[in-house]
Amino acid sequence: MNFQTVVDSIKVKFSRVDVEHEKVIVVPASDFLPVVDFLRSTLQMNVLDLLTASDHISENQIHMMYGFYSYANKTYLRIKVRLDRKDPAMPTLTSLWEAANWFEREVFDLFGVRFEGHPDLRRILTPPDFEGHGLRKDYERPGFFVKKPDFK
Amino acid sequence: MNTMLSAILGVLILFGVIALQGLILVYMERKVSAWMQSRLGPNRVGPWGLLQTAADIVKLLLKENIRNERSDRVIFFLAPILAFVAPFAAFVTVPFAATIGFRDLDMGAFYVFALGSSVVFAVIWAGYGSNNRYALIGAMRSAAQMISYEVPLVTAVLGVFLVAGTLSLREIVQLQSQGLWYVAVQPLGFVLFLVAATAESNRAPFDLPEAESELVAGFHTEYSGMKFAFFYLGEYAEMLVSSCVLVVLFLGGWLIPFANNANVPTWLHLLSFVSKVYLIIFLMMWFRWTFPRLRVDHLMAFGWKVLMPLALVNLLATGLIVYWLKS
Amino acid sequence: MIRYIKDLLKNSWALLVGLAVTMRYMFRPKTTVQFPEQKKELGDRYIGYVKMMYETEGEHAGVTKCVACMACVVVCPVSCIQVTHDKHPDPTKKRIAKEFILDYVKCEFCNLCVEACNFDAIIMGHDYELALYDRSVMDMVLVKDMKYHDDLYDASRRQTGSANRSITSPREREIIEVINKKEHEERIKKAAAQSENAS
Amino acid sequence: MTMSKSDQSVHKRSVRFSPERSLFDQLPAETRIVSRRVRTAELRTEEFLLNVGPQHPSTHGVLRLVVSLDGEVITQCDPDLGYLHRTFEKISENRTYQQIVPFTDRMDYLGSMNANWGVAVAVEQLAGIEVPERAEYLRVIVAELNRIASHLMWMGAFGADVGAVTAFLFGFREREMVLDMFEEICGSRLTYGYIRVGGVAEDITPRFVKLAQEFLDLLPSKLNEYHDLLTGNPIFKQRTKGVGVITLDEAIRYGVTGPMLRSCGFPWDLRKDEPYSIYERFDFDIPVYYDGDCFDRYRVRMDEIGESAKIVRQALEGLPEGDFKVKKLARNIKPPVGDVYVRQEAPRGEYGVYMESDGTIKPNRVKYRTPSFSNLSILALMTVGWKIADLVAILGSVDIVLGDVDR
Repeated sequence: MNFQTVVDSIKVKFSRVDVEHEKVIVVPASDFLPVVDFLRSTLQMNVLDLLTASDHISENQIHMMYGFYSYANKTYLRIKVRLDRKDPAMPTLTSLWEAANWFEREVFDLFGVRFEGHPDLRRILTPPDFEGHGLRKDYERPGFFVKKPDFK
Repeated sequence: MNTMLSAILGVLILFGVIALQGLILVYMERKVSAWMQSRLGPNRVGPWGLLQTAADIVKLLLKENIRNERSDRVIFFLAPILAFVAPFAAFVTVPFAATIGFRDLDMGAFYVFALGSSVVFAVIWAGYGSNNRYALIGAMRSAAQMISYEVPLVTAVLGVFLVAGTLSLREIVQLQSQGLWYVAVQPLGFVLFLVAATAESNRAPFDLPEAESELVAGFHTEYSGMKFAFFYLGEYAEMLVSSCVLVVLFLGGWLIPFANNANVPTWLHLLSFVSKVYLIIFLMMWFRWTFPRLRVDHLMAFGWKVLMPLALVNLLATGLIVYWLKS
Repeated sequence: MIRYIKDLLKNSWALLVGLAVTMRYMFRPKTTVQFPEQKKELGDRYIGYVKMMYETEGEHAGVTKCVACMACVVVCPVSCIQVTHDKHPDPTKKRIAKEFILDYVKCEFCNLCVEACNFDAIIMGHDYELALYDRSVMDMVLVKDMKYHDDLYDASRRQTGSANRSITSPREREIIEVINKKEHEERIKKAAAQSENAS
Repeated sequence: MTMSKSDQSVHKRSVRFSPERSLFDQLPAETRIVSRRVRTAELRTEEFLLNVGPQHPSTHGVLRLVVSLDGEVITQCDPDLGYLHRTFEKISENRTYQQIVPFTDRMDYLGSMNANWGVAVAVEQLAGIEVPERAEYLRVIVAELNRIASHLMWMGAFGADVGAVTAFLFGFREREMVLDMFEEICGSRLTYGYIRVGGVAEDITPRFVKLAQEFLDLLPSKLNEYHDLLTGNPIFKQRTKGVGVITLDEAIRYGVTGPMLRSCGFPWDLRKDEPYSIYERFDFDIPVYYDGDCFDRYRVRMDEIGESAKIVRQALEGLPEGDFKVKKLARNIKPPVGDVYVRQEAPRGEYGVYMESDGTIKPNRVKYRTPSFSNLSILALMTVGWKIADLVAILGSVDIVLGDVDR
């Protein structure tokens, strides 16, 4: 099963899905859960391999990037979801894959994307009292390293 | 008055000897472990690194004594003392040579085992008193371990007592000079005793109360300075006691193999005894640097399902044979 | 019952096999290298301190090879190199490094600067004892102000150059300037005095 | 610190996540037999919280585990990460494509070669750079040697975790030989930065080939020694067999990859199943075991050492002449706008680099999908019901590198 057949079978069911370039399809946020469910149940994409985001400040968007893989068919499919930069939110995938738990916590931590229905949405890499979301482009780091410690 | 003075002198001599043995054993442990791991071991302080342990002791003496604020002051203080005193006191009845030894008790063996098992109090006090969770887990493990290994330990040596017909350590050695050593008579008992004694003195692979990869340092996590040194010394003293008892019970004590022991100078007897003890201690070190650590429930299972039945079989067989020989 | 005894014997044998391994190693030659006395042979490509190269022959012998082309500064992933330039004494060449400062607090020994250098001015030295007592002396001055020392790469004469530590954001620069101005001046004075004493 | 609210109770989990059976029909039957064995103490006591780490001898770095204990039995385990979070993803956004490579060394510092390789391949795919054949061979050689070094070091550390300290030293001793080789070719012993965009940093030397051959000749006898010392040891077997079992569907749901997945009976290896670089030219096997416990993870890794040695031998024999890197590579690569995701089989599992280019000299976003992060997420599930001593063994068997987890 190659990429084209996967895309074709998705497109039959979901008309609003676009192909961005090879291996990436763009799915609107409202269609995301049904598409994932379809992938999982029909196309045997049973591995959540990648879950990350990227900040596109010029388009005022945050792009969620999901990577799904099928051990049975050896097909890799990446799904891109465009979110608004202001208060981005996604449905959680933790009910389908436990792997999503930590990945989503990481994206929440570093991008501030809320995952609705996540059982345990805490910061994971930065300390609990950390302010801001580190991987956003407009994140300004506070001026620590003011002074080099004097070890004399 | 005279007896009082001689007693104090004896205690001082014993303390000096054991402290020196402790130094030597720490050095030996380091060298043996290093050689087994294809390293060199300490070789910087003094010739061949001989003064390394002395330097460590000095460091420990000079170290600040830190006590956890919420620890139990009295118990925290008493635990290292007991940990050293109990095995130390057990030396009273050990016959080092035909004429060297402090006091020969009728119940010598019993006395040694009783003191050996009282070390568990020190460990539990240390674990409870230092108000540290790792220490507490170490103490709990220690309690369970000591109790389950006390039984096969004693059961294993009962065979020897059956054969010898006495509990006095000196008499047991003298009996061995007339015939075979009891290691030949009781080979299974010897192995069982060796294993159980290793467990009894908290040595790897049975070092669960300390278990440095799991419990940081187990029951003595919170100890530092001289108190820590006392635990350390206590461990080696207990190893010494166990080995001494093992040598006395099974390896003929001070006797020299294949020689007429009647007209041999005392210092040779002493040398023979010490070298046997060190051989056993080397065995224990060899175990420690080869085997992984047991888990606590496997330890229990090993104690009750392997050592205990074997010890009972040994006891039964010995009893039957002794009965058959006598009748 | 038979299985119990069989297991017991089998396991005891396995334990003995393990004991044999450690016993064998007791008597084998040891692998330890006694560090300060014995040293391992380093490969030609070993990465230690960055070393500055100097002209060895010709009119300008003893002058640094660095022409302040900034290739290393640009390529450095952690921006730990600071180079200022001056007019080269040789009229055929344009520039020469006035100061070449490498901050070893930041340096990650990736070798990219050496590969970027088109003039073979810097190489990776073989010194690997990098521990120091003071972080401020880890900004090492490889070339110092117009003197074109050929002996500046000398562990005993490491100079401080903290006045030129690289600062990334303007905000930090402000803060540092306010707080550390005095300290910096002192250090610069000290460094100058040291270099005077030495020369 | 509040404990995780996610369902730690195993019974609830099996209701919520229905396992997929379709895939498993293709797999050997043994995989399905292993079911989760949850053991609880017969005597319920008051639970207490034990804080393992961040400073603890066997957390392999700065990891903190908040463990609730019932006696010695673990009822809940909550890993707390981030003590080694050095923001490499953010740093990578502010560096040119070539400058990223030295930072990746610091992520998985025991498998640096693979960490470099993933980034290099990602940039090459983005910018359309063709790598010479010799460079590919050299990359395979160093990556496989690095895998051997990593597994040897892991073997030692795992031995130390279960209490066999001598194995620790033995593992380090043989790893040292590999480090000597790496020092010969790239000058560093830990953070190599050897695999660069467009090839490798420098060509190998005759001394490297000699050292490699000596090492490969010596390795089998040393492996036998490890087997004598650890594998056959009944105490070691007792400590690891049946401990920390995960089933295949659990492993897949948690995104577990690498030796941990292969120990669950699934012979999945990217080198074999989706051969990247030139791996399809080599003859090697994928070790697979079926129990998914600590002992099988150990055996998979020990067998992989031998298989990697095979690859290195073949690659050294078949090493072609030619360039070791692309000549005339632009100083600042400007790939076209686009994104790429590269997956590779690192010593710890699947290592992925997601890279987004916006047409400038710096990437817009770099994401490192590191194997340790995913593999560690299953720790909470694996340790529940086991003893505190098993926690150490299980954590050791995951083979985490905290630099890799926190990045």
